[in-house]
Amino acid sequence: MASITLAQGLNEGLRYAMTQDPKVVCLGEDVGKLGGVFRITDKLQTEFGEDRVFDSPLAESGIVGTSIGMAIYGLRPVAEMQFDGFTYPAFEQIVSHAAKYRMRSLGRVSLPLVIRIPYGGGIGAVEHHSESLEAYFTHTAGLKVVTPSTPSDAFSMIVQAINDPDPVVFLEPKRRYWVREDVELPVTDGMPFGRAAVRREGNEVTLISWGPCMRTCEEAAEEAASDGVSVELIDVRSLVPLDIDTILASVKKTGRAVVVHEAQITGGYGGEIAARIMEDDFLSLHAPVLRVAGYDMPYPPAKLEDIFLPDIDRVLDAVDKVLNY
Amino acid sequence: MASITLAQGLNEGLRYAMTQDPKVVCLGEDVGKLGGVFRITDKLQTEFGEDRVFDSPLAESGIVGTSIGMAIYGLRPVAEMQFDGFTYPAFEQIVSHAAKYRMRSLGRVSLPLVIRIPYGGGIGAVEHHSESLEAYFTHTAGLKVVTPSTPSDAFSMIVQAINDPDPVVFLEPKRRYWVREDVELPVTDGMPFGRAAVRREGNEVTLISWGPCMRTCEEAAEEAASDGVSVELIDVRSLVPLDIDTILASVKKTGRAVVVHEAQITGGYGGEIAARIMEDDFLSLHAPVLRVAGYDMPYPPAKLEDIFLPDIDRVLDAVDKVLNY
Amino acid sequence: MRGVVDPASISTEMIQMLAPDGSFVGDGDFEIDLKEEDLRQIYRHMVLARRADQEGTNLQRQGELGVYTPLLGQEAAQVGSAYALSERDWIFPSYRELAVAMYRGIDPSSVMHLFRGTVHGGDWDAREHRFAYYSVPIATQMLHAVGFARAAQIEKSNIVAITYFGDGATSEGDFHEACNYGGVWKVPVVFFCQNNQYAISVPLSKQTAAPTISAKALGYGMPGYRVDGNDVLAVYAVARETIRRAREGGGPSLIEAVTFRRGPHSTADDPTRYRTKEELAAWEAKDPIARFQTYCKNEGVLDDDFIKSCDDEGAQIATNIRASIVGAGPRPAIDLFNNVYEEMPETLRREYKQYEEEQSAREGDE
Amino acid sequence: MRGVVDPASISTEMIQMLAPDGSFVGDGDFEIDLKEEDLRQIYRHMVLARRADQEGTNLQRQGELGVYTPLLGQEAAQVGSAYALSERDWIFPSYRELAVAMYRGIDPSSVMHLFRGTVHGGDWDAREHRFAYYSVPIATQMLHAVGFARAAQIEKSNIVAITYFGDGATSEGDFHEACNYGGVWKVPVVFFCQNNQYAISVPLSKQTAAPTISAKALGYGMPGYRVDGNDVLAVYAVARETIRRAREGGGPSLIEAVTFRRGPHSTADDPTRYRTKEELAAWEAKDPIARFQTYCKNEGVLDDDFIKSCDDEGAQIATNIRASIVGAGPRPAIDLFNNVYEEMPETLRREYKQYEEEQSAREGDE
Ligand SMILES: Cc1ncc(C[n+]2csc(CCOP(=O)(O)OP(=O)(O)O)c2C)c(N)n1
Ligand SMILES: Cc1ncc(C[n+]2csc(CCOP(=O)(O)OP(=O)(O)O)c2C)c(N)n1
Ligand SMILES: [Mg+2]
Ligand SMILES: [Mg+2]
Repeated sequence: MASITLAQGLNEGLRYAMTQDPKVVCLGEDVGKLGGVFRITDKLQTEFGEDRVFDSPLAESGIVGTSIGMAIYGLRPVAEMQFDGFTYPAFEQIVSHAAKYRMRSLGRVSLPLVIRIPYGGGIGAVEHHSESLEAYFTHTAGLKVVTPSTPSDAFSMIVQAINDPDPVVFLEPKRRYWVREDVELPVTDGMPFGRAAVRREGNEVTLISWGPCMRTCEEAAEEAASDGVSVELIDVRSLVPLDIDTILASVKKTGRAVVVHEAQITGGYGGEIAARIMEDDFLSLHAPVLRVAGYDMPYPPAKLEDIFLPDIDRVLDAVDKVLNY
Repeated sequence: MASITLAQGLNEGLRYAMTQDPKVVCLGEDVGKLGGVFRITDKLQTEFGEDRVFDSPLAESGIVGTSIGMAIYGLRPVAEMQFDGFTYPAFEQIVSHAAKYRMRSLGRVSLPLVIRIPYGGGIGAVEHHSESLEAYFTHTAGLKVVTPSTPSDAFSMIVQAINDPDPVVFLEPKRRYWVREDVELPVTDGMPFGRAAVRREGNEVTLISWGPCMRTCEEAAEEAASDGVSVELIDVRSLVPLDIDTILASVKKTGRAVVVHEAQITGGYGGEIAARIMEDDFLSLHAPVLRVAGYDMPYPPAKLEDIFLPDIDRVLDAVDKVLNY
Repeated sequence: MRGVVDPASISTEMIQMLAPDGSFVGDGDFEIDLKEEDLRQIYRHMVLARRADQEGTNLQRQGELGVYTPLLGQEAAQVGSAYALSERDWIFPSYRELAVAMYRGIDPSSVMHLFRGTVHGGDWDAREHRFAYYSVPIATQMLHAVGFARAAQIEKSNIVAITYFGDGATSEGDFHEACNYGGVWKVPVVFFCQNNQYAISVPLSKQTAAPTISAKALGYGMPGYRVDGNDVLAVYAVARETIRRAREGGGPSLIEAVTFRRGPHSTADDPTRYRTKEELAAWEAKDPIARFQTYCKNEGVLDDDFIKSCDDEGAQIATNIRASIVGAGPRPAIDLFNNVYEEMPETLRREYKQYEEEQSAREGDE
Repeated sequence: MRGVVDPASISTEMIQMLAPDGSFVGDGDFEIDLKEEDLRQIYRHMVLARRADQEGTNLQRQGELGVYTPLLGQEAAQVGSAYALSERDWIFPSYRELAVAMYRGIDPSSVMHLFRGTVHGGDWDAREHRFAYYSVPIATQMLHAVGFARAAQIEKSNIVAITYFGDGATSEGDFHEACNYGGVWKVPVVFFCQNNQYAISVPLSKQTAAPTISAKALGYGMPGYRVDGNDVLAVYAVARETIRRAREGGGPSLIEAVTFRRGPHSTADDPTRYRTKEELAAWEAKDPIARFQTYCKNEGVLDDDFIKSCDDEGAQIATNIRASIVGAGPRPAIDLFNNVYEEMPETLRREYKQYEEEQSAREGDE
């Protein structure tokens, strides 16, 4: 049992997967000698050599496009995008090829490919380094989209993503890179993709979130509890495929739900979850499913990010609203 | 009064805007001599010269990126993406610059820029030529996203888009290019962006759609009427900004709503509209807002597109469901 | 001038072995190692491709294909380069490489099915034929080739990748990233550009100001070759050299095969809007098959019987394509649902169930 | 060889006028038209930029900036090129062009505010200074410059655009598309690459296999210049020639200024992980300011008074930056809501109202 950070969980998970399977390779900008700007690939090049862990030139379409080629060959590439906002140049390769290759080959060729993306705000970064881009990918059929919020999930989910036969967009909530947890490595009993985690049981309101906002939601749930409100907190983890059953089971119990995410509210994945809950179990709802999310504006400069990011007060406000609807 | 197609409406609208304002220029692949693969810029190069209407090299990031530069200079560029699926290489320029430039310049520089995209399926095309990509843009704050469904709207909306101070993603439903309408040109009384059109009044169910699916919805509404069901049909037209008031007013009356779009259901804009209706007027709803949309798969090959595209039966099914909930 | 490079200094000469009239001119820098049987096979592959291609256009005109992108005029570029590959090498095509596909044993109907709209990438097994799926988004497949070659390099497999693309493709960012990655990683890849002078309506002069497309190789630290793309011998010779070097660890090359797309861009296109009859006629005079036929006849390699047997085989292929395509219905819808992920996720399963229920309801209605 | 281009044939020589020891070596192909006062101003701008830059690093170390990207070592490349522009010309920078910004009269604090996180693109008026906002997504600004130059060409305005970018940026698709568009449209733009040898940790040898960055120009039909980027005279001379040609309708050029980023990539970076002390020391010996100072002193253009006045002015600027930055709070939140669109749409208006209500509620709570 060791206390590790989420970043270390990822690093150890990569190491584990690379040890298990010689076909796993890591590439991206600065992932080699430097170990990545967040050190997620730290020391991997020394351990596995330059043919397993290597720098790419500075070009993201190139990173994803060549990873697709490697996957066609039979490798299992793990590609790093340096930051969320620098994923966009790779959009065509992700949407037009990674997501579609299985379909366009009539199932003959699948792409076991992981695209790692440090994502989200809250770290005081400059522009383009704080984007919550999950909705672009959750709307893209053919991709799996997952995000861990704890060190042990980080380990087990990255290993799972690498072993998955399909392309996985792996979102790493960068403001949680440094959270710690006591973990016994390797974590081999991680839940399969498509399974949410109930982080806290409760019966009055279901709070639904993932990755970056989990901490805020935990604190909000705690504060609600101290006010006598019983909140059930769900960590979605796997956005696609979505574990709607866990969500519906909770809402059936509570009759109320609030979804929390950083991304801009309009067209965010919260709307999807809200719509799904309504479609699937309208009659259980005592109140509308509410969303607490970023405002409909570009992610603001660091000094103003606090007003953009959902915080405890905004979450509790929404909890109050659904309770007193 | 002349009978024109939607494609002609666009062509005439461009001609009108270019005549009114010498700062308007058109660029894109094959827009010059050829007049575009859909002939939307037909004859404009002959009329306005090669400095107003010009071919770009084959590179979409280049088309949008240089359009941004032209807009900074003070021109009003109208950029054509040849097809929906070829917009993705321009994603970074659209999301990281076009959408954000006003914010990043503290409001000092706005980009009066139109990105025209022939979009959607139903024309029997090969892969990548049938994408309904509106959700990527409706989730991107800083962009306006609009789509006409009639020849007169095509004219007035393209003129408006060009006159708009902000970047506009202008989605042209390609399977409606050839629909006809008797129109008196120029259409100068077009509604401002952010205004939906009620295409048919009714009081039992609100049917909400836009661009490509309007025809299907009209036919479904008609068929419902002949079965004695009164459907109100809303053509959203302006996805962002969204005319939620018109939608809510209708739902207050009907208590039921169905949203129809071609794009894949998960993360589609239908979820946003459903979530908004629920948030804003939960108590008026007699049934969940349902969505009829594409399945969660890449757009299928032409011979199978009919099973993917919402059709009258699927729409009527959903109407039935909300009526008999 | 010290420290200055000048594009005007780049020669626009081409490597050529056969003059347009079929006479052998040769190129001292390249040898030809082809046996008589090779020459006949090359001729045969060009003829078969041309006939199958014609059938694509015919079928489209008859409404059996949604669209078709003819290769007419580019047979030498395609067959010459493909002939230089070894069987284990991989091919990453765009959407016009019917001759290469057929050379690799792919049934041309599998290609036509794509244009009919029954399948997306093509109905062949990429691994069996070592021929990746057609790629419509311009230049994207070039990166796949580079990644594949990087994997081949990592795995020390001796396999070379070749990727085909057009003159227009050289404008895309992906062209650049592919060439640059290829150069830096020094992977076994050949970038094969069919410069057919147009990207739909846009002529090369509006596509790039480069003196030649092959000159672009300099920016990636690899050699660039400019070859007469209607001269199958020259194309073969250049391809062979670049493939051999790639296989020996010498890294990538860029080949510009100068040719002409004599048909429309696709059957949906109207080339009279942007090019002249004279231009077309000038290129018809440089026909790659006629030229090679003359040469082979002069060399005594081709007789009328063989020529006729090729024509007959072509006719048979056309008949087969037609039999496979005409009236072919859609594939079963379940294939769509099955091929999004390896396992159908819950949401999609529900959608499929819903789809099935609707289908039965419809059938009930009828 | 006929039809073949070979990267090994490209010379890696640089244009240079001042040796690292400050002695004048000159270059017969370029003239210098600078007056004594120009030389002093160039010196002054380099010194001021270096001082302001140092203050950026200091402020970050003290926690006043979130991050900072130092330009130390690149003063000559920036000031030399900027000095060759006319006032009406436009500049499209990346995120390291503090010297250029200051040359254009932009208060360096407006740049620092970006790194503090109070604003995004920079707190200056782009139209007033003809200096576009900082651009972090690599190479994207190059396309803006080309589009701007195309507009200038359409409007026959005589304005030239220059865009700055790094060696790493040359790998991005946008670099390629910008150069290619620039070449085809023949627009008045200068592509100015500061080849500072690294893109974060990645050395040039892993970024491209090109013999030089300037050689990439050949692929776009424009001239390429490779210049000693630590030699302000040579940079100025080359920039002047390319800007003049652009203005006269001769089209774009690519300049590679060979220099070195002596600081970390950003203050968040640890360069000891990927480069040696020796490498750094070798480049310190080629310092652009020391070299130019020696030259100017030898020429009798700089005296100790002027040198001191520059240092004093630099100190004052540093003080001003500090005064503007230290403790500076956020801008009002309404600015965010106001700057998404020209008019706030209904949805955003509601979000703002909600935000305000929450704010009042919070204040009520406290
Ligand atoms: C990214 C992208 N943009 C645009 C298109 C539309 N398009 C299809 S083919 C083509 C021209 C391609 O020209 P070239 O590369 O010279 O190849 P050719 O068709 O001449 O063989 C264009 C613009 C596309 N398929 N992909
Ligand atoms: C599209 C994109 N990808 C990645 C990054 C992250 N990043 C910031 S600076 C940098 C290196 C840039 O190197 P270079 O172009 O040589 O400029 P320099 O920093 O050396 O001045 C990288 C990879 C980015 N800003 N944008
Ligand atoms: Mg072409
Ligand atoms: Mg650099």
